[in-house]
Amino acid sequence: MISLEKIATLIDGWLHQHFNDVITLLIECVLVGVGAIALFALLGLGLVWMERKVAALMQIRMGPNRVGPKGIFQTSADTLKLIMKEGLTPDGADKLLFNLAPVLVIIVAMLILAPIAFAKNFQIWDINIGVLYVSAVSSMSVIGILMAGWSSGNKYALLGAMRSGAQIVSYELSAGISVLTIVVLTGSLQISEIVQSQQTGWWIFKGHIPAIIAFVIFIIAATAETNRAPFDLAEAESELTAGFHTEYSGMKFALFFLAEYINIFIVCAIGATLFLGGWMPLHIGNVQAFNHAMDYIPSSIWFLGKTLFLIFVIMWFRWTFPRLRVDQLLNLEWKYLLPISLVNLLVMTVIAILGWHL
Amino acid sequence: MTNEELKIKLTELNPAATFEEGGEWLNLFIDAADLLSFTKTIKENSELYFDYLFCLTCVDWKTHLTMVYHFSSTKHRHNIVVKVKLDRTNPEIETLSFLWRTAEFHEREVYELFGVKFLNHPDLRRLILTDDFEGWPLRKDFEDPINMIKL
Amino acid sequence: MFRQTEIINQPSTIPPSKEEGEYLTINVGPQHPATHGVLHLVITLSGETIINIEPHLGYIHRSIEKMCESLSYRQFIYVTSRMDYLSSHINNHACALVVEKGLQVEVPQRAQYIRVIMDELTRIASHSLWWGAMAMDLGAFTPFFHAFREREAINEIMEETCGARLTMNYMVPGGVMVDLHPNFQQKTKALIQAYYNRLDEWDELVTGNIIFQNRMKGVGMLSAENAISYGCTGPVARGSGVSCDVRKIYPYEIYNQLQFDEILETGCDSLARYNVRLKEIRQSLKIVEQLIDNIPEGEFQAKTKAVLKLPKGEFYQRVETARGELGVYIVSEGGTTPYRIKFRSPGFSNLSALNHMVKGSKIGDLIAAMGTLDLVIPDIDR
Amino acid sequence: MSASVIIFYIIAAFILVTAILSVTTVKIFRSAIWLLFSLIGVAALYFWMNVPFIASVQIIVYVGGIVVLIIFSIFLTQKAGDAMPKPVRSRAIWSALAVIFGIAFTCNIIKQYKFIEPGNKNFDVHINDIGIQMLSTTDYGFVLPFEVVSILLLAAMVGCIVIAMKNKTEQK
Repeated sequence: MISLEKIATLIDGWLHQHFNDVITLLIECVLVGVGAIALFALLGLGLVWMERKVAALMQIRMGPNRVGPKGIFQTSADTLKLIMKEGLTPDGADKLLFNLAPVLVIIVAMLILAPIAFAKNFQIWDINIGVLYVSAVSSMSVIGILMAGWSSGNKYALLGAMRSGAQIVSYELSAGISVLTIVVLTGSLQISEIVQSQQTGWWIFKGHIPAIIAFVIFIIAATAETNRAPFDLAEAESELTAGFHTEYSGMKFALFFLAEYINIFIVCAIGATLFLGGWMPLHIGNVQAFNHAMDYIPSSIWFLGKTLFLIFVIMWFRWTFPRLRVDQLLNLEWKYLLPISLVNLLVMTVIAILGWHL
Repeated sequence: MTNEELKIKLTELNPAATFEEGGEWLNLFIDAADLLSFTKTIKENSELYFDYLFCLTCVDWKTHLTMVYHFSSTKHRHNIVVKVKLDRTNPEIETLSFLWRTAEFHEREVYELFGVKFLNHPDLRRLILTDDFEGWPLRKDFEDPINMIKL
Repeated sequence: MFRQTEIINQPSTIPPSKEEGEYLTINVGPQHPATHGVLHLVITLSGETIINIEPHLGYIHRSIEKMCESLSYRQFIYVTSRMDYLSSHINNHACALVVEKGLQVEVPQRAQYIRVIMDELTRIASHSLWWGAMAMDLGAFTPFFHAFREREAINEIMEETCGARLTMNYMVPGGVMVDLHPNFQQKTKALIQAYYNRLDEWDELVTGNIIFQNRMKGVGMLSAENAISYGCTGPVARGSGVSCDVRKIYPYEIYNQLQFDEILETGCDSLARYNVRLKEIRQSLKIVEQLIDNIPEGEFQAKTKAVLKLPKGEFYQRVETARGELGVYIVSEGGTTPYRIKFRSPGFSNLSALNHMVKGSKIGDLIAAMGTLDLVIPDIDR
Repeated sequence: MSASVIIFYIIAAFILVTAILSVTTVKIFRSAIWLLFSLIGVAALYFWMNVPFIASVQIIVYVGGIVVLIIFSIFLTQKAGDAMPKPVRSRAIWSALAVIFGIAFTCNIIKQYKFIEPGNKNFDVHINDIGIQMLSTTDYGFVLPFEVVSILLLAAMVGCIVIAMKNKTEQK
């Protein structure tokens, strides 16, 4: 059976046969970069299409259905339109930073992709502090938004950037703490080890109630960190027209749009890895027949399936909930989520020390 | 109160008022100088209690302007119409915006469409038209050859 | 940015000038998603807190009052459909009533029934659209589509009978222009049934949502005294507990024979205004239900002269539109055209209370409060 | 020159260029952004040295924390977009002197230090060891400095709250 792992080792072996180490490394770097960009493009197109279809499902309408079967090429057509559009830069803008901001946002999104395990033994960089790396790099994305908001020279954009800054910095805390609860259970920050530790059962099932609480908090915080409704205050279109990207058009706007979807994919991938076992298939106790059947499904499908499920949940939020007000948003974090997740972490630590989770 | 009762009561309050017959509601003319004190009384008097100014406008009679105030009571459900004649060349009248907050916007509208100056108005600026607009559009002698309104 | 303003007196509503940088001034509109039209609000902010709001109107001012002065009593009604375009039937109704009052024409029973049914259907359509737009202002998109689906059914009914979907121009002095379409009764009855189910669905989707309730509770407070003082009418005033339903207090047509309640809420906040409107939809459905099977046979239009001439005098008619009390004031000199006409529009007075309602709250609250005012800009500008 | 050395020089050049830009630019917001890039460069250097933990901490503390704080305070001050006035000449002279002194001082120290070839010593520290070291109370344990730093951060936080509270009462 062909798996991503086999393809990767095959390419690696072939390159080593024909070139020396340095050139092999260089070619592999290029391959990984091209692969990441291709994945970005695919994810962007696919997720936007998915969002439209999910929205249409909830809003009793068809969604895109003209360009290609079921409208799957609609987003490609839209991207083409955005590329053709003139990228306007306002007069009062700080031109350098204005043009740099969308690129920075995309680069940050790209960097976080590194430690994610897409399939069994298929990872760009299995860094030993995987989870810490993700939360560190993701904290840079706020800078891109602040830069975009400030350099536009627009008051709406500035207000949006300020909101977004306050929001991301706050919600990073509870997201980080809910990630920590799983780290406490596994005793490792490495993504591959975290996935490996769920061989006997996903943490959401065998991590007791604190794991479930942590999962819920993580999903809420992840929605907030990606600026999605009901936490989309940074771009609240009925209040701030479009928030931090009010002044962006054409491809620069498309980059922000793309980064939003990439970020959703990444947080959902992290959620799937930590709580739903990453690429681990679903196993039920000692029911061998069932377990073997599950094993037959490739690990990459498992990973993608779990991630898409979480993405669907986040999209579902967006199309049903109204938006919070800015003070309610911060209250929710500082008065409810943060204390709950702190206590939750404490309980989890006790469980881990006493070994109840084994 | 019926119109007849209102008429007796209002004559007591302001003997100088003249009444106009016909129409659904009681119409009375008062002097511009009396307006503020008179309206204050009819608002605060518990038998009259005209707490609701539901319409405020102006009519250009070519010789003079008439301010028309429609009052209603949310307690007694009776209505009156108070009218004030104004000089056409220099129309000035006290504002009612401190007694009825709704008067603030309506008076701004009347100011820019008829050119009536409301004394002591908190924020008497143009509301609808551009600030360099000349003339008072709802006056009968207003002519605008570019944007023809008359059909 | 915005026009320099001619200041005659130092306006009290503008805060004392502070050093630049202390306050942020932003323009909401004339092109802004939350104003639903070309309304322009100049907002002074301190951080996210609103210090002052100053509406600038007139972007679509068409001087309807001046136009009406040169239109005959049959013609001017068509202009009024363009004022509050979401309750165009009711605007037409008010104008037809005031002309009938002047001419002292007896309107046939059938026409009265049709008029009231049309008014209530318009009110339902207007409130439905408002509900969707309100939810969208708060960031929930889905209700908008659900609201439009229901409104579409009403528009189709209107189209069959009146020949138009938005600016109907169906009511004329003396009655209605044409008789009902044969499908009208059956379609309307089906609509009422569907609507009751939809309203329950709407409550589940939006009203019960905790985020929604938190956004609306205690936002845009308007006390009963202030509501009266600002001349607020309609659901805005009734949300503050002020009884002001013209259909009950000064009934016109056959409203005094109908069974319906005036909805009053005492919350004084956005949630109260929201609840008033949703309950009003149910009351309107009830009214249509009472009438739809009992439309009397007979003429749909009274005999009137070809050229109408109102006697010398003044005529005032108020009706309850979806937004509140609409007053039509006609001064007649006995000619074929009105000497002076004034429309007292509900939106204009309701808007004047906005500054008072949201001063000191956040930008998000402005949107929540402005949404419940249900502003239709042509109604304000005229 | 191996690939590793080339990467080192690229990173070093990046750090130096952005650092110089951050002190020479006349717009304060841009200055903060260049500082940010310089700090990211330092983190990249840590990654190059194969100490990802330090690199991550560098990013979390400096990039995610301190630069965001700096940017926020720039937002809250006036006219962040305008060019700053040219510094007074005397101040420029003094700062040039300070820079020369600093360079001389550093050079002197580097000269006195004897660099030892690391050889092929494997520099792979497991994250668990760092954690244990951080909280150990034995010799070469870091629990005391760790706690002292916590107290410092706490003091900074209390200070921030006090400043924020003060502004609020002034407004009223």
